[in-house]
Amino acid sequence: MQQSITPQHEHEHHESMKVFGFWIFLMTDCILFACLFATFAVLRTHTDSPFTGNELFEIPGFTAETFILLTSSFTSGLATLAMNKGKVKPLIGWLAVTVLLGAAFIGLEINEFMKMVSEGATISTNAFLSSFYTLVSTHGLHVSVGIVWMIAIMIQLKKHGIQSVTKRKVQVMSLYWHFLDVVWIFLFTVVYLMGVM
Amino acid sequence: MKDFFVTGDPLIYGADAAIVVTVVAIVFVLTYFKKWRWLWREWITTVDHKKIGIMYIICSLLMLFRGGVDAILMRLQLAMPDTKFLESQHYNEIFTTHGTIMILFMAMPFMFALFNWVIPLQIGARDVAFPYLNALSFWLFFFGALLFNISFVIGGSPDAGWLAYPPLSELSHSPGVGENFYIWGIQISGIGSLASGINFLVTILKMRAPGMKLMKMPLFSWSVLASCITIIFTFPVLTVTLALLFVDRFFGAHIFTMDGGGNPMMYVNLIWMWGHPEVYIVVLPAFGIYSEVVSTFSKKKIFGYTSMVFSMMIISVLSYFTWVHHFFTMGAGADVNAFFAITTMAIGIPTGVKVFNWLFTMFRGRIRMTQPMLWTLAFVPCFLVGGATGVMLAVAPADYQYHNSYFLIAHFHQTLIGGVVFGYLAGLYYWWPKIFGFKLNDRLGKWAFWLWNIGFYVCFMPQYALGFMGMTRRVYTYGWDMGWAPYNLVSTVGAFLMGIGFVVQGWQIIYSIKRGERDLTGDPWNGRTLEWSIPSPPPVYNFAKIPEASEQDAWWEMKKKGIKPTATSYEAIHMPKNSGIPFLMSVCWFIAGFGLTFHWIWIGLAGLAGVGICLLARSFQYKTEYYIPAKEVSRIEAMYRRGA
Amino acid sequence: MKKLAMAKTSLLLLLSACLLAGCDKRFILLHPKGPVAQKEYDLIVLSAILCAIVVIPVLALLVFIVIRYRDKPGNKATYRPEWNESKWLEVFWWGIPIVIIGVLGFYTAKTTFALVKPPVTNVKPVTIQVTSLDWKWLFQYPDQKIATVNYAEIPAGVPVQFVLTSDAPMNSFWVPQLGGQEYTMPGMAMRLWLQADKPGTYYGSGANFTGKGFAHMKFKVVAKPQSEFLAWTKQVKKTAPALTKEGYEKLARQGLAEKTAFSSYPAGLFEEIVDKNGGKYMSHEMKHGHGHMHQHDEN
Amino acid sequence: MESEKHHGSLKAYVTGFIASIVLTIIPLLLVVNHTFKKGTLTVAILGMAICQLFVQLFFFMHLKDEKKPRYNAMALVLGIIFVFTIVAGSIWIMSFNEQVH
Ligand code: HEA
Ligand code: HEA
Ligand code: CUA
Ligand SMILES: [Cu+2]
Repeated sequence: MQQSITPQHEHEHHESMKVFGFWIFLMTDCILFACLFATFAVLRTHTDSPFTGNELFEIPGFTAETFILLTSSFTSGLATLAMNKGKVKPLIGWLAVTVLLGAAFIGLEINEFMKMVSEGATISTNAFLSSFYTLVSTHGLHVSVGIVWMIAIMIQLKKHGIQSVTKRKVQVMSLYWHFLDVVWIFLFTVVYLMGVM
Repeated sequence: MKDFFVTGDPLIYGADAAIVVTVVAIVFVLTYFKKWRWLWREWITTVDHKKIGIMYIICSLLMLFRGGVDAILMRLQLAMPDTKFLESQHYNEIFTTHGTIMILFMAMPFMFALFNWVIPLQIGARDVAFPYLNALSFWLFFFGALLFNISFVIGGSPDAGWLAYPPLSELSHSPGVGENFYIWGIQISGIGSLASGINFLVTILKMRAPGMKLMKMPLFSWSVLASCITIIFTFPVLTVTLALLFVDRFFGAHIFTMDGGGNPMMYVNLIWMWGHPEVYIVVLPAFGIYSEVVSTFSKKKIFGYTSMVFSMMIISVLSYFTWVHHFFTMGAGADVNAFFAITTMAIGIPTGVKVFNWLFTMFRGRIRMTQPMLWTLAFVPCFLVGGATGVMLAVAPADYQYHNSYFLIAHFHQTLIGGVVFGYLAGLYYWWPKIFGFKLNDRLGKWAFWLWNIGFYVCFMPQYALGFMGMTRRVYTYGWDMGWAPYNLVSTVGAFLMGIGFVVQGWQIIYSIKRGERDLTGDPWNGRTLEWSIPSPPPVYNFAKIPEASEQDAWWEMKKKGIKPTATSYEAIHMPKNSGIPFLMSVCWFIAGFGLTFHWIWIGLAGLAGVGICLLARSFQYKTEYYIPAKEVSRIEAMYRRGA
Repeated sequence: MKKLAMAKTSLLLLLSACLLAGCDKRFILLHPKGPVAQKEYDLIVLSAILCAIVVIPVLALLVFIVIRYRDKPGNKATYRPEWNESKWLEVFWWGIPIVIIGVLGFYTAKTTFALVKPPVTNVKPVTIQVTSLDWKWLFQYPDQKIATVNYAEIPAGVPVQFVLTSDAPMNSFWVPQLGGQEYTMPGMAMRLWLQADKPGTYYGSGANFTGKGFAHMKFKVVAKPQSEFLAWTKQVKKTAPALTKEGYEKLARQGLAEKTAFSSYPAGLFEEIVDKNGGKYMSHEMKHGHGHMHQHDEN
Repeated sequence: MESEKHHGSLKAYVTGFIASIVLTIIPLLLVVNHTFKKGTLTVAILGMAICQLFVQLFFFMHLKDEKKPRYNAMALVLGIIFVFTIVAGSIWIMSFNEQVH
């Protein structure tokens, strides 16, 4: 880790340091979600019919969300592969696919929320729903931020091509995206599957 | 308007007037001396860790003053319980702001100031890993603190205790904006603290001078590493806890409310998952400072280096497993209480090891009674007793008797003042000459030292007694029949002594700026670590040439071997450019926080949009660095050498 | 030298505080008046002694070292700047705290589990349901069906099971001479065992901050011989007014209250309070309204 | 993290993707068909989620390609310990709520 300090080395050292810093940030995000999960776990029984997970969650809906997000994780991986081969066009292309899948996911989620609200299940109905909405929408917010960020990176790739800075940005971005996928898997399991069990 | 400005209390009108006068004076001075540009270019946009450190120190000392005035007001009321010097409401606001400010806006920035001053210099680096992020951290802290502090004159201060337990802090019982200020003030500065934690962790792990293995690293750097690890894994908990409280208050959710199935105890559980480690976050760097100071002023290598490192890492990780000791009396179960009682006591073991190692560093050394050393020596007995009463509190069944009594208040002031404040002051006196190039006056320093110390015991020893007499915390008045009054009176006298000590310190700084002993060597204490190998104050780039540091106490070894840090030829140096975005982004956060506090949704959203724009703007910046040419470096170096 | 003086003063202060504490009756924590408080007191003493065993020698050592190794001309004490490790010394001071914490931890765990049970088992306990309100205390006697505000009477020598809840922010129910406190939490019904050995009047207070009127949430616990206690309940039954539903609602509103007694209260009031503040989400059975509550077995 | 060849191959990504799809479908089917009793089922689907976590970590996030010293892995291990502490600890401490009745 103690690189000798020549300028070009220094530059790469800097970029790799940023990736490491981002990894640490992801750890803090893990803790953040852990707290939300803990809160949800404590409050998930604090509800009455008809506002139980069993009655509210729709299996086709959340299954579709899951597969979309899984696929987008895969396509963001393909984007990195393209980048490592030095191909800008496919890189941007795969990122675009990822963005679209992310947007579809968000669309479905908003749709799900609107349906639930129309059935009277709002964030202020009871503790179970409060913790449900905070947990799920925190994840959704992360995905939305990711979408905006990814678009920004696509523009930068157009402008600057693949170089050490843009490369690092794509790397960091795809870590983030995989991470959100992992979080969703636990949401899928703990919130939805265990909710309809 | 009547709801907006706090009205009806002469103390507050006084404060209003003081604030207006100060602001006008500052604006006038800046304009008169044409300093606005200078302020913007040299300070507001700076990414230099040394300057950021100075700004942290200034804010932190101001906050120590504010928190101290709060303390003095509380003590005055408690000395005369029959008078209505402070009404219940006012008293409640004051202890809430006192606790919050002292821990989050005094101790934390003081700590970050020392991180900034010392870490890059001590590990032989030119700056921190992410200088831009570092500036952002500072400004987030600054505007978070500002938001919290204006609640005092606008809207009303929070009054539900420094940890704001619901349902007391929920809309149902605190309908005002005070708790919103609390949430956003801490939230905004908390994001900054988290970023600093990541920043310094990466700095220490990735930016050490060549040859500096982790197990050769100075102990202060180790302590910062331990503290950062704790920050990284606990501050997100604070973020979530406050966010959930906000969701309750803003969206009418039922997470911690009494109705709708909310569970207020979950808040207590979550906030202490952060709150307990937080006290170790602030005390670990103090431990690091003591290690440096003891070794330097005993002219001896630190004793048991490996044990010191391990004990800090153990404390850092173990601190995550003890949080329930703050609510044993919730009665979560005998198994839960027994488990957490034992993990809590266990922290005494590594801490004890550190105490012994400090003692044996002095043993067979040569002790110089300088100001940093005085504070260090005063720390040992104070923290020993405070730690011991901590262990007594950890005895769960006994805690059923101490909980929320003045016994607890005495315990934590002993650890917070005796451990943290004394430590940071030792660090301040120790590194001051490095940053400013002159020492702080000795005679005034000794006065301040004795006032603080005597004041401390006079103030807090009687509080143990009050605890045994059954006096609970957070009461603004009490009857005469319990016999509490004399002890409270003595305690108040002690608080004033500490206050005078602080005033003397203020004078000491002003006096020393004019007449302090200049330091031209860069190494006024005969130091042992790399920061003493460069001139004081250090040039922007710190090290003209990155040193080799293959030994523990690298600079000491170099001096022994007669190696000079100067070089004959220099290379161009790569530096980060200044940026105004951190400041602007923090202003946007401030606007967002302010808007959401008052439920002015559009202002809140506008602020958040501003934050987003700043983030994007930064993302599109590619030329964020510049070179200092080799010629310039050698010019600066020559200038320093001439000065020396 | 100054250092020495300081350490001496602080020690002296501590010692005198302890000594004072020993003889002065105002130090109510140190004069337990019941078996629970006694057990806790014993632990306080034990932990203080165990801590003192380390703290006092370490303080003495500090004073010795600082005097002996000061950097002054002509100091003949050994100076060994490179001497920085010693296996044995380190083992020694990792070991000492471990042993002490081991001992203390053992007794802590033991007492923690012991205090879950009633202090004596051969006497039929009395149950009192405690509700903390803004800013007063309501005591209900489910066996006698009477209620009081801001004072409670109990029979001496009989274990009392306080069942604690809150219809306001979380408070803490504390009668130091009889034993430690426990939180009163909305939606929960916690059990705290206390017992007074002798008749007397004991100081009680709320210990967890609840806002403006918190400082005034003091109450008295009066312990009386069994017969007098029974007489008192009869007296209340006969002479005091009844607590009605509306009466309770008025009582629960924010504000202070005087000491009062009630000859009766609406049936199921306590359970209703627990239920409406979240209790109903915490247990299925209560929802079905059995009325009884088995609280959990914590001290 | 830094050098090219570490960044996985198409094969790794495809394997990872298929594995994650399978690990999603199985728990879904288990739940829909009420295959086990509630306790067993919970353990089974949580187990599957944890497997999926490792799939993502190794196939997508290239955790094991890190050079020494493996700070990323250390941070992750510590993170997982704390995540577990937060969730399990909270449930343990708060479960007294269930005993209140
Ligand atoms: C690092 C943290 C820190 C520090 C340094 C301090 C410092 C002090 N604290 Fe604080 N304290 C807390 C953290 C801290 N405290 C916390 C967390 C709480 C709990 C809050 C809660 O319950 O929510 C608390 C609560 C607390 C209480 C209990 C209040 C209650 O429960 O009712 C008391 C009472 O004596 C007290 C006293 C003091 C005193 C006398 C000092 C002294 O050291 C202060 C010294 C004084 C100065 C440095 C100021 C100098 C200024 C002047 C001389 C100007 C004089 C001006 C005028 C008189 C107008 N503190
Ligand atoms: C920097 C701050 C700091 C530090 C370092 C500590 C250190 C410790 N604290 Fe303290 N604590 C606080 C700040 C701090 N605390 C605050 C702010 C609160 C209250 C917050 C609030 O409610 O508002 C609090 C509250 C608090 C409680 C809750 C009490 C209650 O609410 O009822 C407990 C209970 O266990 C506790 C225990 C301990 C222990 C065991 C240590 C240990 O780490 C101490 C270890 C040190 C030693 C033991 C001394 C040296 C050791 C030796 C010489 C070895 C041999 C010694 C023995 C074997 C005894 N603390
Ligand atoms: Cu409630 Cu049985
Ligand atoms: Cu603690």
